[in-house]
Amino acid sequence: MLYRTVGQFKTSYHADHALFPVKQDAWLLGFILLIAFVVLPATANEFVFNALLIPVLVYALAALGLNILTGYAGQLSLGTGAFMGVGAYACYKLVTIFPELNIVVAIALSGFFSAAVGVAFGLPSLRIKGFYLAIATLAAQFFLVWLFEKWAWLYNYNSSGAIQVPNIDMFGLTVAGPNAKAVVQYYFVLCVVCLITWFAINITRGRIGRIWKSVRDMDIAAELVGINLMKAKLSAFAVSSYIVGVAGALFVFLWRGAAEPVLFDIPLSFRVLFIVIIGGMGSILGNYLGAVLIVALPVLISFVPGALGLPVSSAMVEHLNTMIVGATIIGFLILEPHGLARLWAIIREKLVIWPFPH
Amino acid sequence: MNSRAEPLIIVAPDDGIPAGDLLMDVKNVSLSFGGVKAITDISFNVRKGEIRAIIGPNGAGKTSMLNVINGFYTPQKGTIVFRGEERRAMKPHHAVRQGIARTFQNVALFKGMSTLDNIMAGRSVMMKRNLFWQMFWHGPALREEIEHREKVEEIIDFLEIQHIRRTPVGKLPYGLQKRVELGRALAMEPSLLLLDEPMAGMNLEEKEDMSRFIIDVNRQRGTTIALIEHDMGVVMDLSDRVVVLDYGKKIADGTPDAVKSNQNVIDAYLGVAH
Amino acid sequence: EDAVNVTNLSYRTGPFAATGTPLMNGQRDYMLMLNERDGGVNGVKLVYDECETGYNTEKGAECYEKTKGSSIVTQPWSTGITLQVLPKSNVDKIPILAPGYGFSPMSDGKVFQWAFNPPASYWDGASMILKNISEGNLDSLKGKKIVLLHLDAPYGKEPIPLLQAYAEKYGFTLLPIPVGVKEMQNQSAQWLQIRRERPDFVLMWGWGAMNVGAVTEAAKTKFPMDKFVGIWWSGHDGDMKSVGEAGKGYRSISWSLPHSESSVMQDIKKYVLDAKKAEIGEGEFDWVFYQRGVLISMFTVEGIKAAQAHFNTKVVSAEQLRWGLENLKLDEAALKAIGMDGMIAPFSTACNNHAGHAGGWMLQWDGAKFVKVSDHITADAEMIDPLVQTEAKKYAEANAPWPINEECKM
Amino acid sequence: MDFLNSILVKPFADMAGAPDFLLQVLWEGLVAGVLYALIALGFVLIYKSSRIFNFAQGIMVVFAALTLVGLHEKGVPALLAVPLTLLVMFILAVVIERVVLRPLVNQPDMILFMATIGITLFLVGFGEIIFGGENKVMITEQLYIPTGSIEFEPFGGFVSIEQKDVTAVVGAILLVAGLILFLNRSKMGRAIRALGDDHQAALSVGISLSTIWVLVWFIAGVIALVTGIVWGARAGVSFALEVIAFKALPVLMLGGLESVLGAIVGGLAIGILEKLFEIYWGQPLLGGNTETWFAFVFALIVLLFRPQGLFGERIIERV
Amino acid sequence: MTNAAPQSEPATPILSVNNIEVIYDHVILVLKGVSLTVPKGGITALLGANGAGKTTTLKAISNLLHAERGEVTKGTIVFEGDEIQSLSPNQLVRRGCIQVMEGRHCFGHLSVEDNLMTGAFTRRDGAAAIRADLDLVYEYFPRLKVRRTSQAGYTSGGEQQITAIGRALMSKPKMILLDEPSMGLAPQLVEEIFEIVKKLNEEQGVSFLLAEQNTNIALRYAKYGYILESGRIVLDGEAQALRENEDVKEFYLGVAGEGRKSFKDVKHYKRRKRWLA
Ligand SMILES: Nc1ncnc2c1ncn2[C@@H]1O[C@H](COP(=O)(O)OP(=O)(O)OP(=O)(O)O)[C@@H](O)[C@H]1O
Ligand SMILES: Nc1ncnc2c1ncn2[C@@H]1O[C@H](COP(=O)(O)OP(=O)(O)OP(=O)(O)O)[C@@H](O)[C@H]1O
Ligand SMILES: [Mg+2]
Ligand SMILES: [Mg+2]
Repeated sequence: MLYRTVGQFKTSYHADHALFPVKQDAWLLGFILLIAFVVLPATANEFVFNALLIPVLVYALAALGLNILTGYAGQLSLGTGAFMGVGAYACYKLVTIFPELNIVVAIALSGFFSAAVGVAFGLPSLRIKGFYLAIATLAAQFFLVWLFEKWAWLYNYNSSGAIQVPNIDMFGLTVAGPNAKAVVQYYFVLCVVCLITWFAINITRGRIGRIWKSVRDMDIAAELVGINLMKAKLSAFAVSSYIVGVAGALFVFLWRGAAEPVLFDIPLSFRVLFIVIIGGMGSILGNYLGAVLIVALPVLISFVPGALGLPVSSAMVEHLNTMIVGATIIGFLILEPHGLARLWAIIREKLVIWPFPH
Repeated sequence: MNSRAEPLIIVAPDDGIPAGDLLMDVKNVSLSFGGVKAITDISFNVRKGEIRAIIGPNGAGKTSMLNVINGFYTPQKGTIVFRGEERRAMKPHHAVRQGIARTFQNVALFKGMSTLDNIMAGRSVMMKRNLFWQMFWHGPALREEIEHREKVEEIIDFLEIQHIRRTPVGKLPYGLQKRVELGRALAMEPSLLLLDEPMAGMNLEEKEDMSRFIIDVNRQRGTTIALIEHDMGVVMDLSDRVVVLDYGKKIADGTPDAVKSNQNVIDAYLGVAH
Repeated sequence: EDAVNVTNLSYRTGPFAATGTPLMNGQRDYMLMLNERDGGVNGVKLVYDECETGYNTEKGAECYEKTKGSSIVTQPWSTGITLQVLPKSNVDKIPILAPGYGFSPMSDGKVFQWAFNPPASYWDGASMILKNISEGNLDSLKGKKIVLLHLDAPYGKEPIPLLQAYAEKYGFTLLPIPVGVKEMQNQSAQWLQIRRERPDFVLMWGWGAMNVGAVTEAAKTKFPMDKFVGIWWSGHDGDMKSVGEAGKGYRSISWSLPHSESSVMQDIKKYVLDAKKAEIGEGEFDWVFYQRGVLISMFTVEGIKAAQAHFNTKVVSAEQLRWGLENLKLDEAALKAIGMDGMIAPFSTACNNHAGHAGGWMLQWDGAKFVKVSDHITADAEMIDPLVQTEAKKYAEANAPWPINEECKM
Repeated sequence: MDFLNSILVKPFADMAGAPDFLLQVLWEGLVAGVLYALIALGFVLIYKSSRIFNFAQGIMVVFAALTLVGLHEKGVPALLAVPLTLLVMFILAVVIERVVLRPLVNQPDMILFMATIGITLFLVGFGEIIFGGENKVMITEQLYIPTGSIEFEPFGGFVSIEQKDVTAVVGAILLVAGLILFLNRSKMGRAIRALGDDHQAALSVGISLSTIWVLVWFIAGVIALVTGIVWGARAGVSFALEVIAFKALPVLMLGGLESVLGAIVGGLAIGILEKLFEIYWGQPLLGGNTETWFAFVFALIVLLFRPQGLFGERIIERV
Repeated sequence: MTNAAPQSEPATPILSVNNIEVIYDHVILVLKGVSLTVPKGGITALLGANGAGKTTTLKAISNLLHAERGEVTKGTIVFEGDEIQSLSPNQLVRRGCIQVMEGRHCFGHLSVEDNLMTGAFTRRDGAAAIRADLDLVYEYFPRLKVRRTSQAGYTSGGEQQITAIGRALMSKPKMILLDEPSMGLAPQLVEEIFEIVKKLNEEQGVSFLLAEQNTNIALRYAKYGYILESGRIVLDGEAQALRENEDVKEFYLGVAGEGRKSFKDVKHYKRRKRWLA
């Protein structure tokens, strides 16, 4: 019985409200953090940082944002990419207008811009529901990307039409721009992601999280128990878009280094949505599991033929990769429609009663 | 707080009770959907502290009546006076603030949430800490959470659902879901509790339990209750007064015994005399 | 055995695969041919590899990370990926080779030490087109209206600053009309606008399915085909084949000329295709894009040769290749020696000139293939150079600290 | 005032000034609208029968068109290639039902939506392996679709109408009429509508999910083929065609997700309005290319007044 | 509905469930070896508290578990002599076994009449016969005739319930699995429905397996009864015998020694059923 919960009694509500009521979970988390903060940085090379670790973190953060909206508050959004774009462009403008601004502050502020835009496009959710609501977010998606292309002020009228991250220092270390070291960027992203995750856990398990979930599960009933739907939905849009905006700023500033508008187009939104659904809607952990699967798996798959010495062309690898990703999505949905997080929960449950089958 | 000191045996619907004792007065309410007349010109009142039953055949407009009372439907005609305030339309969440809570005919729980969370959700209106405090959890937000959690645990104890505290309600059997729903309504600390078929789909044992809960809520907490139920045994035993609807019209109003022997009611609803 | 690794960030998948595939095939086959025929370059085997991007910037950046350790050159193959890797090349010290694409100011080698866009930049292309449609007399454009039909993306917007400068100087009206990536196949709004505006000329910066869509619509609205000119990426046989007869008369500027009888092409045929070392589509061998791919690989190979000679080594490093690409000397004789005479105009690069400004020719679609219909055209240096310098400077300032090649005194 | 003038007066003056041009704009809008509606139809059918928001409709269009052209390239005569392509679409429907839908019966909408995105990715990879990435030419003439154009000269100007566009419009109208009849008059049609409401209840009364789903996906495949032929005739056949799926989304929302009539009305409305907006407002005032978002914003505004779209089923809210 | 001959030997089972075990979500074991039989032409009641597994048993029979991520992991189910675990619900309905699901489950966007017509999906005997049965259903439930054009989603709870029952009748079944037919119905209507059950049973030989909470009425109409508790059959017997069982009397019928007790007088005490001892 690896996962013995028997005998862990709570004697106060305080203890029951701890982050991890089950001891094993706390240990597991400690172990994962140890790996993330110590083991990985010590062993990874630049490729691993740039193609696996940082993207997984950034995407997981974006998925966390979307998950709050879709998984917790039940409002389908297909506009995540554009909201990431708002965060990124806001950060770019802040950094270029106020070059002295600390990058952490700039990133934190840029979230507010996307939160504001998110709330504006969230307003229709008061009347429109389900897939129909997706139209509102799609309107945001297409309109904003068009705006990024058309509004030259956003990219400082430069002739490339793209934004380019300058070198930015913090405490004497270059954290963003071409001169930044991947390991520094990794730590930066990791810290931001951990902090926001902690906030998100707190919000989702408290009053506001409950309100969101009620709206998701049955909005009529939520209204009839006294929840103000407008506040509930808009706060979900705000918090979600804030996190997504921050993820967008990290996406460009701490990872990509440059961005053109198409980067924020619908494929990005879909990618984040994949992560949320494969990971598990309404789960924080799921975002990480989903990001690992959707972001890291294709990268790893593309190494397989080479490693096995198979004479497969890179185009073929890519075709196969697309097929495999598609099949994986379907496969996981069939295996567990509620996502990897639920799969983990079931495994955990089995471990609790192990070695008995039921 | 037992307001049922004197027995209430009133047959006539309007018998000049002092207004102070009235909790709610429904006046000439009519409601229709397109061509369907769900409610036609119905008036009745609810007194403080009583258990008021609404019965009638299927499709009579009982649920619609509750929906009008808590603001989910806006009647085309008529008004509702609740605690001295007169109104026709309102937003459901205002009804909650005024002290009206309800349960639903088809269980309307938050299926993905645990029992505890469902009942806690009933207290959202009373919780105040904003996003900032929530973010950090420790401190004021946690204190508030625990304070309300204590209240909720009282309700859980009262309804004897401790063992399913952490179970997602979607997985619970129907009877327990109904109980959780009652818990959620109680968490709102209402002065008027509307119950829509609280015992449908329950076996005897569970009906007995439910009856006990309803009576205890009424007696111990002094909550006024309006209830819809098709089990005549329950209606007759629990309620103080009964109003009978038939295809949108009121056909009788009075004590259970009076209603039971009313020929109109027997024809329209009971079938055989009980 | 000595070898150098040359990895190409290819795109044989995705929405632009149709245009990418022949270009990639051409590049691959030239290297294969050299390996077969000569055993590589001066005894060093060329290891040609591809990393598939699907024209997707994110995949591109990933490929860059993956290959930068091994490959001595990066060929990003999309303006988006180019912009992405451009600042990193300074740090990673890998030359970017973006022949005929990328960011036009890259031709300023002092600022963009690691980036190369030979033999001509988009601004060269724009200048060449204007020269041709005005029949050499730019003043004749006065009062005319010219539409730029372009993909609504950085690539499509590239020529705008230069064309605007021209419009101001020569008094014609420039009207850019964007085509969204999702509207590529459905350009009726754009062509209605063209019908309304009645421009004298339509220039096109199109890509992939946009080219087919545009030529089809032009035929439909009866826009005179000979007034419709595309940049070199809008002159693809594969695209035009699906338009067929209707596209007759459409022209495209090109810095390369297909010449299937040239000795290099014949060698490719002999050593690669006939020997079944690689497969290409039917008729593809004669296509502009396939043969352009061959030329592109030639730039790398000539860069390697120059570096080998200069540094007196066999296996050149990325940094050495940078020097090689900066010192390409492709005069008539050199081209003849490698069997490519008549396929590209002679040019050379220098530390301040990473484009070479070779110029090109106008090609016209005759219903079945592209044929050369002009003499050699060169770009207007005095229009382009100032713009290159200001834009390059602006870029360097926005991305400070940005290293400038101060040694270059040219 | 100048500003108001350019928004409120000038566009209309332009319209009145060149009525032949306006006619052309309207016709182009109409044709585009019909083409959007065709894609939307496939969506509607599947949504109606299973509440699946079938994102794969776009790739099915590409797949059908490529199969047709690919078969023809392999030497199969055009008129034989059509039934063969239909056979392929049928097999596809069977496989999708078996492998994807059946195991996911009764799952939430989002999950099924996601699964169709999975299908899309799979088909993209699979299709590219089989057909390659290059642009192919639709075999318009071999299918006896008239080409060439008809020209009018009203108001002293000229309006040109492509014959293949006329074919597309007529074809779409027939398809819609047929579908409406099928859905409202046949037993299968009723079962399809029932299935959309409640999978489990439908199962319990003996409605065979597999049969209906295969049928519906097959019809969607037929629609995809028709769409592929008409779009392909306009713009060539390649994977780039896949993005047109996005154009169907606002049409769907505007018309109502489960309404066949809505798809055609929504398609026409959006096709025409977006063209008018782009030509008379977008290009002169906003730098053009507004077609990327206009349809979405327009649909959004309409939804604010009718949350279920113009012809969608009322969203039932009862407690 | 023409096979009018009532079955004379109730001993031959039309349905038998042998020792089945059901697991949801791969982990939740709900039925722990349930066996029961329904004789041809019989009415069998399945009684038990909430969550006992009645619905699960019925769904296991009609093969609807799959859609809820549940599966039968042990045991067999035999309908008219054939094992049916691997049949699809559609095949089962064709063979004449249909379930009326608990909790209404109407097709909300279809009209009441269309709802009824979906019940005839598997029928092959022509429009006239179907029409006749539709009229029959309207005769049973006149309220449905009044509301026939309304969208079912907007009808009242009770109306939905009778729509669901009527819909099942439209398939002309040999056997109906009826899950809580009385839930939410007015007393008069409950009686009516059970009368219809009786009529169908007697006149057309339709067999019934009904899961009911309303033990009183169920045992009045059923011939045999099973009592299910936490996934196990704890008691079974002739309806008459069950009605006289002390425990059944106390816990399910609400009549203790001195007659029916009032809901008002329910005391708060932990009772114990003897079979759990
Ligand atoms: N939103 C609505 N739209 C249309 N008709 C409605 C709506 N709500 C209720 N009705 C109709 O009004 C009538 C009364 O319905 P209501 O739900 O109030 O009945 P009820 O008395 O609660 O019946 P039951 O006991 O069966 O629950 C019914 O005929 C129903 O169809
Ligand atoms: N889909 C499901 N997933 C997991 N557990 C389930 C599921 N459906 C039912 N259960 C569990 O199975 C048990 C039996 O449920 P079932 O619905 O069969 O009871 P029942 O006897 O019909 O009760 P009721 O009288 O309330 O209808 C319950 O404990 C329930 O929680
Ligand atoms: Mg009701
Ligand atoms: Mg049940």
